[in-house]
Amino acid sequence: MRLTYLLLVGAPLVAALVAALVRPYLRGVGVAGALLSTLSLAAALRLAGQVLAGATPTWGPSDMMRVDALSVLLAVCVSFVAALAAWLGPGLGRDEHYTPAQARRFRIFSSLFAFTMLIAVTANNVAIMWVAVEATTIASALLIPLHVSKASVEASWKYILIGSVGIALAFVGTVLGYFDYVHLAGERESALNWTSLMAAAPSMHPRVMALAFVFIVIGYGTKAGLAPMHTWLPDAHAEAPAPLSAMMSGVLLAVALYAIIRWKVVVDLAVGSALPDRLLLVLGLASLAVAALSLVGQRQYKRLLAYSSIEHTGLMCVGLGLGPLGAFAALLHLVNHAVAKGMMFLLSGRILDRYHTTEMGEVSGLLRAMPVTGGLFAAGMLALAGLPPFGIFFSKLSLVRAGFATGHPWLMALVLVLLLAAVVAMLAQINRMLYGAPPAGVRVGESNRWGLVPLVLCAALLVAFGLGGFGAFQTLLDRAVEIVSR
Amino acid sequence: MPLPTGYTVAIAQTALALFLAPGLVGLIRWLKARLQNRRGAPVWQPYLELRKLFAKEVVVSSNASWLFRVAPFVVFASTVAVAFLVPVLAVPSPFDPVGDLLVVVYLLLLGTFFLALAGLDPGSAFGGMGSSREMTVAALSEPTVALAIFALALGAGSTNLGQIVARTMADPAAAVSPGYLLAFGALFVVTLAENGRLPVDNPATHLELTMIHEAMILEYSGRYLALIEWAAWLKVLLFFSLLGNLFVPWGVATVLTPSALGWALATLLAKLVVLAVVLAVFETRVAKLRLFRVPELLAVSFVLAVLAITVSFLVR
Amino acid sequence: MIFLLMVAGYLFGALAALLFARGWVARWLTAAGAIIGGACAVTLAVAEVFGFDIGSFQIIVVLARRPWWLQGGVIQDPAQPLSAVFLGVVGAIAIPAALYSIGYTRAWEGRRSLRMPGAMLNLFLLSMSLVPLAENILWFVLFWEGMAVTSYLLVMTEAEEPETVHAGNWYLGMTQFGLGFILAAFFLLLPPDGSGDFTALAKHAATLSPGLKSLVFVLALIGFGSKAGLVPLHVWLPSAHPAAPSHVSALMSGVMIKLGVYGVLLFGLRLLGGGPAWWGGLVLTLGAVSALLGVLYALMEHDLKRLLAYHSIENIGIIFIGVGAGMMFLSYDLPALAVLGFVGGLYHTINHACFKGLLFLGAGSVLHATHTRNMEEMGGLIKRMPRTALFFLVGAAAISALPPLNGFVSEWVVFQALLGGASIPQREVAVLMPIAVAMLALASGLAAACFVKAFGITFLGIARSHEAEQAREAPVSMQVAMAALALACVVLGAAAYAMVPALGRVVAGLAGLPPASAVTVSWSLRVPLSAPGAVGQISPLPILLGLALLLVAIPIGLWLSRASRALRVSDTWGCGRIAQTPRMQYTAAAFAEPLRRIFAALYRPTEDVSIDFHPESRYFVQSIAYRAHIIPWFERYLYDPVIDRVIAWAARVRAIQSGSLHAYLTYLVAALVIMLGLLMLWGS
Amino acid sequence: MDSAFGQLTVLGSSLVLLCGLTLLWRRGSAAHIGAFAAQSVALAATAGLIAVVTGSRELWVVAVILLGLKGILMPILLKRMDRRFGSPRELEPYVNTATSLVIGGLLVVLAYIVTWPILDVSRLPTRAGMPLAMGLIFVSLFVIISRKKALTQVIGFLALENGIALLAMLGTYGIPFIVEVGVFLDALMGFLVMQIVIYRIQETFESIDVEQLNRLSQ
Repeated sequence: MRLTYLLLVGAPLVAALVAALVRPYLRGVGVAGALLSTLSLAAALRLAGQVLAGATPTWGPSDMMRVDALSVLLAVCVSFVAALAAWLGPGLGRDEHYTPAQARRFRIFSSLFAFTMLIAVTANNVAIMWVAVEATTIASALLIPLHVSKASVEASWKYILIGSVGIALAFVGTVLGYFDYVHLAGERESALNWTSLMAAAPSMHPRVMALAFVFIVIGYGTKAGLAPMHTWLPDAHAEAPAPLSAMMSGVLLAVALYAIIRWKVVVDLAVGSALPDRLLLVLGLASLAVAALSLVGQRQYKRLLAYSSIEHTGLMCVGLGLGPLGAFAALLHLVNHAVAKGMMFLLSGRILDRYHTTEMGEVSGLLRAMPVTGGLFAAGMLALAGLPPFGIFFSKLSLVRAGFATGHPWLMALVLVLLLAAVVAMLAQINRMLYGAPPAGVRVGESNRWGLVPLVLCAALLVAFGLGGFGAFQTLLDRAVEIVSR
Repeated sequence: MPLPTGYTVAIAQTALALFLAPGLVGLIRWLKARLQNRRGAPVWQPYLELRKLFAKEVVVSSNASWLFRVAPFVVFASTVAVAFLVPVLAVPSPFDPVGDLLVVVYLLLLGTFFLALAGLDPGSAFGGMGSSREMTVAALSEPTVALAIFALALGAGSTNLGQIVARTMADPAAAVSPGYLLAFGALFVVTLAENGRLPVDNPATHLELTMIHEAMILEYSGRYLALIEWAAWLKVLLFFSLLGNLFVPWGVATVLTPSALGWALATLLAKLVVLAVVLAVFETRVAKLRLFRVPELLAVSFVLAVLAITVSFLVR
Repeated sequence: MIFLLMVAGYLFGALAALLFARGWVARWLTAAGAIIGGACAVTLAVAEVFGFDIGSFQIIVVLARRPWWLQGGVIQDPAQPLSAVFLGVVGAIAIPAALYSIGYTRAWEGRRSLRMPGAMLNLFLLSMSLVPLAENILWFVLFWEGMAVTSYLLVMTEAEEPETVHAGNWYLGMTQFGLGFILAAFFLLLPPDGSGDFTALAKHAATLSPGLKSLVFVLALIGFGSKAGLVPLHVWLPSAHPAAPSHVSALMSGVMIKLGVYGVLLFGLRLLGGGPAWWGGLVLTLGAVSALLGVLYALMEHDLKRLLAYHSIENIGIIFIGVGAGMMFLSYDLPALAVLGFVGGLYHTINHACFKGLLFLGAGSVLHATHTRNMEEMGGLIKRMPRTALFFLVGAAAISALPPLNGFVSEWVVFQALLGGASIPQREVAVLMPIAVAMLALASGLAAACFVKAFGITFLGIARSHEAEQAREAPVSMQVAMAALALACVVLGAAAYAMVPALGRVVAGLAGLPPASAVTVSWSLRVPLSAPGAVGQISPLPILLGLALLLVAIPIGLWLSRASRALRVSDTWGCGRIAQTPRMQYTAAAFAEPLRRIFAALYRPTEDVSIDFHPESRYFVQSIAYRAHIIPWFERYLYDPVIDRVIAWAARVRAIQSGSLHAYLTYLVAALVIMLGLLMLWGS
Repeated sequence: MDSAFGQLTVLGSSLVLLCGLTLLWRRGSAAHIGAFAAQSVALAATAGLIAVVTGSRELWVVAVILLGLKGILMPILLKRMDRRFGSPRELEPYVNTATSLVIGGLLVVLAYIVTWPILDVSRLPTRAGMPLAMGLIFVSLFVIISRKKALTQVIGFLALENGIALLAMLGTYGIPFIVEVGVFLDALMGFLVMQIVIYRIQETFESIDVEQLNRLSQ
């Protein structure tokens, strides 16, 4: 089991080291990295199996690493999207516009990025978790200007500054929590462990924990892209190379949300769930509103996708504020969104390669120019709109249901209205890209067909979630829900 | 009492209606001529017209399709079918359960529908104009008819003609109830509209700007025209006997004895003559309305019908 | 068993389309799957409604328990009568539509693959068949949305035209709009134990306060009304239905919107178990308004398929008149009349499915032959496509409520129900009924006028365009499909004796309605009326036979009589014109002109005529261009303002992303400070 | 003893806070860098003091690292950056100095309001300084908001980190060592990355005026 875990987090690290050591860049490095990322995915799945078997393994000095259903759920998502990015990222294909140097940089930092995220979701020690989340910023910030341009540099600066400040605030929260704990149970190496916090939570000081939670929510919320701290997100997602956008939008936000969830459980026990729930509902609704309205009249498709990420994170946030059923919806939504957004951003990369523009107005006839890509893009759109047979339909439905069941009809009415606006906006925008005739000078016909295989897999996965047969996945979700809402 | 005699009588009265129809129209024409100080054609002129038309050859437009040739038969058939349902002499006719007032109205609409199509078939501007106007008038007179039916049904508790007549005869007070009178007025206006009489349409003109019915059937000739004309005349008679027998049911035979039937025939003829005089006088007095004033007339009749309803609600 | 066969059939059809994608194999297999499914659906429905025993379908319930948090029933087992009716409607139209598609999609060969349309057609049919069978919120919504997304993709089949995309956006948008209300309605009924089972919902609903019940009903009415196309939620319908391939239009107009009716009945009768009179009054009013406005806008249409789409709004209105009347009678405890109203609504639902399906298929054949939907470019088609013309004529007569066809019979039942309204104790309410009667009568009269125009301008007269001259009769498969529906229009009219009591049994038991004692059936149809003991009665079959007899007898009589048999073919008489050209015919616009003037208050027509005269003399006109517009009230005064408002807000919100890093950081800190402040307040 | 110790720590932390306020008061990168260096030294000193009293070896190490990293290394790097970019004077800030100082004061008050209620949780003599640490956090946030030059913002961020470190020290005598190491690592890495990006900004925009970074909007 320890070996599995080492594989999970070690493989990306090794990949990063290999890429860093081998210079100049060789394509073999990229292939090795992709294989390693797949290995880590396999490890994640194996770990999931073991967790399902009832194990919650812990490692490291004073058990600072721990894997339970929730973390393994996230780990699977992270390693999946990471593998996706690794297989479709620069440095593998023959015909591509990345220099070896860029490919090398991508390989190093994307692997590190994956590594940090995996650490974050498997850390038992909340401070380690914080360190890892902060490290994600560092690892990803340098990848945004992979093609150096004024826009990309600007985006990365905004990302790193806002992100660091936010994360620093999260650390304030962490310190406050520790502060409270220490005076309850004295100093210990294991003091910052989530497990020990949970143990002590009921007798913790509500004022302190509430204060801590505010800092935590604002801090990690910044990384999760919750309004009004979301401002870095559209820029970063839009300017980053597609595989990185996929990782950031697909799982980085989820990891940040995961951190919030971990703390929320503790705070619920210490303060009672009324305050945390309300905080999350407010932030979630704000994000939903900002995102939905920003989608209307959006001009660039990558920004469109970025805002839709904010929208969906907001939805998850609302779900987390709505008790067990809401938590279930949120986690289900998290998984589906990871797959869907990963797919969409990678598709947007293909579109960019073909049309050489991010302006939606200049993209047309996608279905004719690239039938499969266009079809998948349409499917992803419908999935994000929450239509069957895609999984988000169920998560959306259970979210609304949770809202009504917990007695927030008006909140749900608002949510539904905002969702309507978002859906219509995305539909109108993306349809303009899909149909019509491709502009002159755009080559017709798919290129790099093998690159489509993983994306088709994603679509299939989304449908599978929608038809919802997975007993194992189901139980994993239920376990995770138990952790979130105890 | 669906006795075999019942059927014979029913069929007989239909035949009678068919036979009387031209005469009635001839009478109206003659009366109008008299009122306008003309000598006028003899009352039996329409019979002669029919004979002439049946004897003549048919000229069909080269553009016309099979529908053009079917339409006259549909029109005639639907009108005759109505004749089976309308109480001319005796009630209850064994055909009474077959159709009620609504069936009567929509059967007549069926005829109009096909006639309008036939008007469009040869592709002449007149036909189109006629159909367009005819359908407009027909559509606009529907609600009035429906409400008149509603008013009657309120009183009689049924939309079946036999029932209505029987009920009215049962309590004569109903006949003079304001609801009935208003409904009568409404239905009278509808009669004018549906049969293309003045002031809605001028049956005697062939000036294209004023034509409605005549424009629609402009392309017809020979036996086809005969069928259409005969159906139109029959329609007039049927409306008259509706007005006469629904609102003033006395004289209608309820038992099928020769004496009763004879009496019924006498009263029927009397009612027809009276109504013919009324119509003739009316048509002589009024001038034809502009097409776009017709809706106002129909609106008047609609208001009458609404009043009829409300009144009958109040007195209920 | 049959149920499984139905599902299998549809899935098989979908699979076939996906596998083969083109060629006659794909076309036939796709259609075959749909036909099998449809046949099974009809069998199930007939068995249920007319009460044969064909065994229930336990198996699927076991299969279907897989998805998440499903408590209680999943699929009705066996189908409830009410659901069975709608299931039957789906199947009954699925068969001809599928048959039709064989010929219709041949034109796509080479241009467009059958993969998407074929698969979606079958999945569309499948989800439509499952919607009425769903017995649980999740399943209902799942199938409902499945129906929406598949039909959306079908509408987008011919997305080359920009207006198709526009229609698709509107369509999916309105679908999601409606879904919101439906979800709210459902979840407000959610019992504490969270079971989404309909029986559980009904049980819980009984305990709710009247106010909440009314709220739920209104929400449901809005949600399902937007699918049914009730005014003012109809805006998507006239653009979406025509955009789809014709056999899909037939399904959408004939079947899909009916499921909106099912939804209203589901809530009004089954879940909420009836309610105050004003529910019925609201439904009745909306129905009447929809009926009238639908036909009035149809009159102004010269696009054949749009015209038909507007008539769907009209007929949905008629159906809702019946349903609304039924609900009112229910609340006044007049069960016999209530049954009559519901029966009228359901009967018209079935009939409209038939003739609207027929008409759309006919319009499809015309489109297939002339490649245009604009009536002004048609004419004279009756000579080139006689059979299509005949079938279309039957449909036109049926939708114009001309006896003895089915349209008349069901409208007659609705009429009778309204006439019975006189016996509502509250006079001020009772007065509503005659008004509805008048509107219904006007609507049907205008419908007749409209279809004289539709048929006359399209099929009669002289061809107005080259395409119309070159038109060819539709392929056999399409003809057979239309023939079947035409026959159905006749039979359903004559078979009223069988239909009406069966439908009476269907509604029996819902919301405490008695078994259909209301409608007694002998060789004639007897329905109760206001005065006790009095009845209104008609006998569709004798009417049919009588007319047929007369139509045979009269020509024979003429033949036997001494009447002349000579017939000469000559030119149309034209006041001495030399030659007659198509331009001299009445146009659709001209035909509708009188009504356009009469209802000017509604249309607010604006016309621009541009004449350019002959250089020599103003008495000679070289050309006249005439263009007329009418105000689309709802788009302009209801939807556009909302959309504009949202866009304005959006612009304001997008300003948040100003680009200034300092602003961003300020938001962050501001959020922190505000939260801390709130925390302080919360603490003290 | 305890009280004296408490007084001293409070003194140290107020020094740290003062250095923070200096960032608002003084203009010009050099002054800012100086202030930051001083702040870090004061922080290290406080850490050392606590280490003396509590005799915790780990805190000693922390203090040394603080001194080396933030007191010496980072200021040097910052100076080099500054020289590289020239433009000695700070651009006109959004909020003029006087107002900034007033706001700074208010922020400290806010920090008191926020932190005071939670002090009774702790029994440590050092806890009295925590509001000051919180104040420094707020003040440095304000610096980051209100100053235009990327360099100044970096300094503000570093000051923020100092504030957090101070908070941890006063509240809990520092967090577990292993975490502390991770935090330092992050701090260093973050700083380096920021430096890289700033160089990028310099070479793409020919300036490090953050106000020019407004291409991306909506």
